[in-house]
Amino acid sequence: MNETRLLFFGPLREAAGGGERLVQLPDEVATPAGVIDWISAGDEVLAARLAQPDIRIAVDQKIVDRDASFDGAEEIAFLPPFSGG
Amino acid sequence: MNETRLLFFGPLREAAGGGERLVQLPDEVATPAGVIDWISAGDEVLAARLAQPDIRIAVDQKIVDRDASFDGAEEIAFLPPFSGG
Amino acid sequence: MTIAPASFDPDAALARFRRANVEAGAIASFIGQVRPGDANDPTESLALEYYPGLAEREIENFAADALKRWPLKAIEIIHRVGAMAPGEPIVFVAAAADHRRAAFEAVDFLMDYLKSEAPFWKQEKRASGTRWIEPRSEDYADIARWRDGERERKI
Amino acid sequence: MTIAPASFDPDAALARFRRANVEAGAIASFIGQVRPGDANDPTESLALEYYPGLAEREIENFAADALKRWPLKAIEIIHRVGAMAPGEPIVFVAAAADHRRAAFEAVDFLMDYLKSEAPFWKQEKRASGTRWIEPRSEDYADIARWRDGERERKI
Repeated sequence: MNETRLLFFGPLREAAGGGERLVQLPDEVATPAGVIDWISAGDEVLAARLAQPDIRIAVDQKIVDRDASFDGAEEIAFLPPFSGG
Repeated sequence: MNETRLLFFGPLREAAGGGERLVQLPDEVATPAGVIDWISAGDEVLAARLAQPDIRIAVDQKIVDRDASFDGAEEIAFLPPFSGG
Repeated sequence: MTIAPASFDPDAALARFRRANVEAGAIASFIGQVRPGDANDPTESLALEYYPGLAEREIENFAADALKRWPLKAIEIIHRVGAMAPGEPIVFVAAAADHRRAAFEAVDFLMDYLKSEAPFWKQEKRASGTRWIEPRSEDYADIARWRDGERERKI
Repeated sequence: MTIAPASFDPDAALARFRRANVEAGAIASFIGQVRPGDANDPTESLALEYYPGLAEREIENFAADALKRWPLKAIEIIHRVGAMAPGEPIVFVAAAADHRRAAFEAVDFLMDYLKSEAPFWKQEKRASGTRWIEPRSEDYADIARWRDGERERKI
């Protein structure tokens, strides 16, 4: 089974207790929404933070909808509102 | 009687046959419109050119209306449409 | 397009861009710098983090979009990441075109996208503490201008 | 504000302006350069004449107007006069502010005014002959923006 790298940027890194996690996602976890439920089980603070609609999610470096299913993912990134420039 | 310097800029310089004229204006010539009539008497090309509404006129370095009367002027400038920048 | 991990010189960047674009009648540019903060709570440093890979690709996407929207000769974008002191340049954007309106609007557009559509995050360190910078409501209003067609004036 | 009778270096001007405004978060600038003309009728030179005294005063007036309209830290304007070759800089305008919208709009405004409200006249010399440049209809449309309140968005 393949490992997936979860990335948490900016203020989300603090909420997640670190910028990176290597996980083995169960087969039935195949959408960003599913990943959020799975990783924030038992962590209400992280659950609340990731539920905010202004958090964007990138699967393998492509920003996708929360309900977009994927078939294996090497990297899933959780992106709080951007503040570049 | 004081002399008045008339200045013609840009394409008007060619229409006026030179950029500068020193003249003694008659007392009754006391508005830009009057100056235009006076200097373009007998010169239909210059008259037509100066009659165009996009020509601005500055009396002593202040842009004024054609009917604004002045009481003596050291310098009257005829300014075709600007093209700076 | 460059992500700069260390301090860069925006004046030299403009000089290079201008030498490469002497045939352009109009060169518009923008430099963003780290603000000093409040007099009674000055900014000590700004940390800029980004998502490598995605950031470059998003910037290239909206640079390509700008090249389609306006008749431009060239675009340059340099975005700093890492720790910066007040006064240090954060971002440099330049656009070259035949006429000024295209150059102005392209730089304006690119800055709006860099502010709220590229994966960068700013964290400010002040004497009073550390905080993540959130986009301002103006940033969302700015970027909305390019969607509703308001700026689609003929150039 | 400077009227430059000989070639000037806009990159150095920006560097100076930036050093004088390290506390500004946003620096927008514009450089206008002599265009090359048509490939089959290239521009040989551009002669820029102006009305000394009135030009400086008009520019100072609309620079003061810009300082009233936007929360700016500084403005710089350099306008070349005399004979220029293609590629040479004609005009440099920069504005420094806390936030980018004020800086962008001020530079845009100042360029519109320099184009059609300051007593400068451009004469282009090409192989095919010499002609005075007239303002384009876009230039009148551009300057009208600042009168009708369209741009009076809160910044």
